[in-house]
Amino acid sequence: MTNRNAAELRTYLLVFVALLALVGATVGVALIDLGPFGPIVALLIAGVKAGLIMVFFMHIRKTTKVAWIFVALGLLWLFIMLSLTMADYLTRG
Amino acid sequence: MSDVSQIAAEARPIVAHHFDDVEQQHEANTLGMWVFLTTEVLFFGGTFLGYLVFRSLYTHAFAEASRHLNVPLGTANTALLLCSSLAMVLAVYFVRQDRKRTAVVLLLLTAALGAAFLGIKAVEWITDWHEGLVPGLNWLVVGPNAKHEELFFVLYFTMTGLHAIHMIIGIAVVGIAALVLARQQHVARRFTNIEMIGLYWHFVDIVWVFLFPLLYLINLHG
Amino acid sequence: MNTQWTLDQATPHAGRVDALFLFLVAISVLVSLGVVTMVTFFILKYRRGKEADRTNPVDTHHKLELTWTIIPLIIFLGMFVWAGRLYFQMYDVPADAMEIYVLGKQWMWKFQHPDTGQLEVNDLHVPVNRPIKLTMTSEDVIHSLYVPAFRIKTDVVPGRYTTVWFEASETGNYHLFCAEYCGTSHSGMIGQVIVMPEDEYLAWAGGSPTGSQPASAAQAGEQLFSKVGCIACHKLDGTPGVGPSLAGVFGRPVKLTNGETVTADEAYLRQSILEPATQVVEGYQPVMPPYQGQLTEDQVLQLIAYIKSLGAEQGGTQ
Amino acid sequence: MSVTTVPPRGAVGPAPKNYVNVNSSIKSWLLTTDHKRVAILYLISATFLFFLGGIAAGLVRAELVTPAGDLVSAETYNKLFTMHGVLMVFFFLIPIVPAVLGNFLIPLMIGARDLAFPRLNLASWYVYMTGAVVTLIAIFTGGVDTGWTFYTPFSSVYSNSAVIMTAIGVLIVGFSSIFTGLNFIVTIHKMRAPGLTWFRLPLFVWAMYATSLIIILGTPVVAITLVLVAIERLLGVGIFNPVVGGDPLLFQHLFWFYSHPAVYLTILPAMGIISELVTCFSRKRIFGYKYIAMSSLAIAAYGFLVWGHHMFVSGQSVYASMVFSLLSFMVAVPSAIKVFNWTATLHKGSIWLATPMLYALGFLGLFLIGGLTGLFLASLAIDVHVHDTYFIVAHFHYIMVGAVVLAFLGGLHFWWPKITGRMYSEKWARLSAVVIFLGFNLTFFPQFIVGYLGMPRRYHAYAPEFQFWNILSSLGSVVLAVGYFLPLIYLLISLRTGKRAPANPWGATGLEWQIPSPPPTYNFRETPVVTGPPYNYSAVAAEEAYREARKQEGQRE
Repeated sequence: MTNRNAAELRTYLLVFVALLALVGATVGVALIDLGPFGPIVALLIAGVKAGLIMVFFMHIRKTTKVAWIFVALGLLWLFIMLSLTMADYLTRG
Repeated sequence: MSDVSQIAAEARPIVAHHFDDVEQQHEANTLGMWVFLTTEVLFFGGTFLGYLVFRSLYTHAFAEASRHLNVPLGTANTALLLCSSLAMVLAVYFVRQDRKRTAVVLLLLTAALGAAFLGIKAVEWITDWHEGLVPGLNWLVVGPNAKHEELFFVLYFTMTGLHAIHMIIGIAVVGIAALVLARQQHVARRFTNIEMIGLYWHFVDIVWVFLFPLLYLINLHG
Repeated sequence: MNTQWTLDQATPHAGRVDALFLFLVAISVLVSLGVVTMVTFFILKYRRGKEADRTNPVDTHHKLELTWTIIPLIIFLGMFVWAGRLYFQMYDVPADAMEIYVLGKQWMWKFQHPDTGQLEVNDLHVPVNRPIKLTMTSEDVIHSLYVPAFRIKTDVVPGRYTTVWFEASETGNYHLFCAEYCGTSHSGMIGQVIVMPEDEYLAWAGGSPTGSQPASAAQAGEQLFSKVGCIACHKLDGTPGVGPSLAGVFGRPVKLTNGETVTADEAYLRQSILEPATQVVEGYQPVMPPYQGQLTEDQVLQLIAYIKSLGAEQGGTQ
Repeated sequence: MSVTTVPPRGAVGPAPKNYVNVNSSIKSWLLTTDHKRVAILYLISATFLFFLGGIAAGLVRAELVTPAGDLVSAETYNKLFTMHGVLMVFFFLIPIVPAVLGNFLIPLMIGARDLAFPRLNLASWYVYMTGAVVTLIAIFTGGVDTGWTFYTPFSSVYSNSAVIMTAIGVLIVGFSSIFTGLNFIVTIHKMRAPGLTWFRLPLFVWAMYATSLIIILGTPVVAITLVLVAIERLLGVGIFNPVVGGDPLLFQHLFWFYSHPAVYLTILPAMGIISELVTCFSRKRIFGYKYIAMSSLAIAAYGFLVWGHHMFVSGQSVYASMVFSLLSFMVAVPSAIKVFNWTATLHKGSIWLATPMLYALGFLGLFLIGGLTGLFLASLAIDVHVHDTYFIVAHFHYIMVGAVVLAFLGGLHFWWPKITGRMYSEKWARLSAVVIFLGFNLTFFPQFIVGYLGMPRRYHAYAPEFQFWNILSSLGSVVLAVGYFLPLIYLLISLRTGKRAPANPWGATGLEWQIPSPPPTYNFRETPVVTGPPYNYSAVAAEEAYREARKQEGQRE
């Protein structure tokens, strides 16, 4: 068990604890009435959790740069679909 | 230098005829998996678009409908999935270390935690059925917003159903992987395949990470 | 009627659309001729076996690439603005337009003239040189009201109103088609728009064959208003009851419980009748039962016609 | 592309057998993981489904000869045009160039032994066949009458035809498209030969890469849309159903988010083929290589921003329509750049009008008309008049049949010697190219006219004044049908009686022309090293070679 392996195991456990804490946080935040900011904060916390999983559990930093491009493309295209469709709904009045 | 080249030579994965070396093969498989996950992002994206449109149109009805959901069970499920993600990443780690027993145990633990998640999901759905919350088939909700609450539950069952299907596939694949590894002399030889299964599993976990607040936590402060 | 070679221009809008169309045809012919002649010239000049100077060919020329990117872009922007302006005119309805309710149903068109109470199927009689506003909805699938001679087309979507307006400048009979595929006899869901001089239209509208003046939509709406029980909560004399008073509400801004302020147009009234809980007026409880499924689209239109007529008589003492 | 060979890296056997005759058992074909064999499997199945869809089109055209709906009942007519739409779009146009020419050529063009995931490649063919079988069962056990667009609430509530079955069939074939796209992306990124940088790639590979991007980013959305329609049909309630507060326009947004990029999915590979043909048959480097490569990517990216132009009259908000109209005009610019660049490539070339070049020139003309009429549809005021009329039918047939099928036929003839090791009969090929070009224009140009005159689309019976143009169009469709049968015949005949093809019959410069025709299973004995940009032609040298060949012919007579 070289210290490099031990460090790797420790980071996994640390990230796991952070994720559990964030689950608690997201439920806690939902208890407070934040008005229109409620969903935004919820999504932010979920985004942080997703980021943690991708960086530490899915080792995205160690994979080829090309994989990063496709993660970005997927999110960007999702954003295109959501924003242009909402442009129709919000201006339909 | 990705992890695959650190594996001892005799346990390293076999190189297919059309690849030059194990490094290229591992990178190709990883890229292939990430591209597949991009398609999954857009596959679930369609339902998220439906959610976004109808939550903005019928905000009040969505808040009302979300009150029928069981938040403690949802929270437990989220925690369960995170545990299974930890078990999965540890399994991948031990496969790379060529430690067969630990890897197989962790894979079975991952599958078990996934099954527990589905168990809780089944409990939630059955109670939803008894409370008459299943749109179209058994919808007993009355009141001014009944129609739009039904829309919320169409989205709820579609999104969680789609996620459950992905969970079932994941559990089956992880189970089979555990059996294959059990009969393998050097588990590290299967490192690339196990890491791909890990990527898929973590992705399904990330989908739930977004589903949980959007479906369950709309209206706790109501 | 249009012939095999021509399509009537029965509205000023039609003329403007045709002008834009001819401009685009001209540009297309120009570009096509340009490219085709260039290609033919190159083939004739540089055909294999023909003597020609083929030394030091060029394979990149940034300035040329830039020109044939910028020039099309500028032409396209011109086309966009011209077409966009025409499109806007189609949806910006003049205030004095005569209102006609259109109901699309699997494989027929129903037209309701609110003020004269005339009900027509598949054929629509309209006066010439008057702006006509069509407020349309469907009782089942998506249809699309298309009058080629007027160059107008708008989908008729179930669950909401869509509007379009035209002002016919030529009398005559013009085709009316359903343009959105709607099932078995989609091709049978056709009719005619009969544009008549003003006096002929009034004669047609006034004296129906049985001589009795058909109940106007507003009158039919009034009977419905009490029969269906709206009168119980909505007073007519302007004083608020269980529900807000409807006298003079049409066209008036209304503040909702969620803080938004919306203008009470047809769509708002329809939504409030069918799904009241989604738009509760400030200061009132969401107790009104939804009428979705109990009232047909015709009845909703009659109620709206009646509510609109309230505004005119009561002088709006909100 | 001057090529030097690296010292061999594996055993060098005796004169290699080629991928066709190495093992002729049916099992070896059905369980093959050789990208070349999977391409052949796709070619056979997609061609069969093309002719099936063509028969449906023939019946539709026969019905439309007379204004009254007197050949078939309205119900059958609706099922026929739906069958034509579904089979052609999902089972022929989208897979044909990527799955046949792409599968066969990408490894050869980039110097690889196979695609990144050979087993996934075979799986994509089986998924394609499963989707085809499910869809054909749906079509022949009752048919589906929703049009290939499946608009709700008709498809989800009111239609009583096999909508769910067809939706599942199309969903399945969508996955075969995703598998192919994924395979191409990874192969092009990870398995290029040494020295083959991105800007030395043949433009066909660039086009395939852009196409794969669209497949990856678009197909999943139509998959979820079809699942939602199926759920809505089963539960009787869903997000597109207005009775429950759902919105039919949301279906159109989700559907067209994929289906407009899907039309770029078909034209981009065709453009890739044209870049190869124009350079080879004018013996010249491509004009503006980087501009063409980048406009492929621009079309792939931009194609996702314009879907709203299908909904100008659908009740979409006026402002959103303005935004989509502006973006739709922008997407026309990369296509214009390509056409101008191909034309400029002919300058100072040594132009050889062989059949593939005839198809390429036909493509240029018809894509020009198809593209320019697209501008009519992007202009809001005109689209309001011509939406859902035969003007639209003519526009997309000029692109789909005029441009894509002509380019595919051009590519098929160009690489036929490489794929089959046989030369086709040049005389018959040129004749059929001309017949197809004439038949096509006679079929679809009248539709522009009758469309602007106001004839709606998908009409079983129509107003009598439109009959003249419909007769012309139906006449044209007969000529076009004959035109399509000719290549089927003489290409099949060439398999037995065609002259043996040399490794490089056209003197082309791609890596695929450096290996024997048909190529051995493992493609390259040694991985080639690429040292220069593609299309290393010289018109001057070509002229001298041609004159030399003519002089020898003169002496031999």
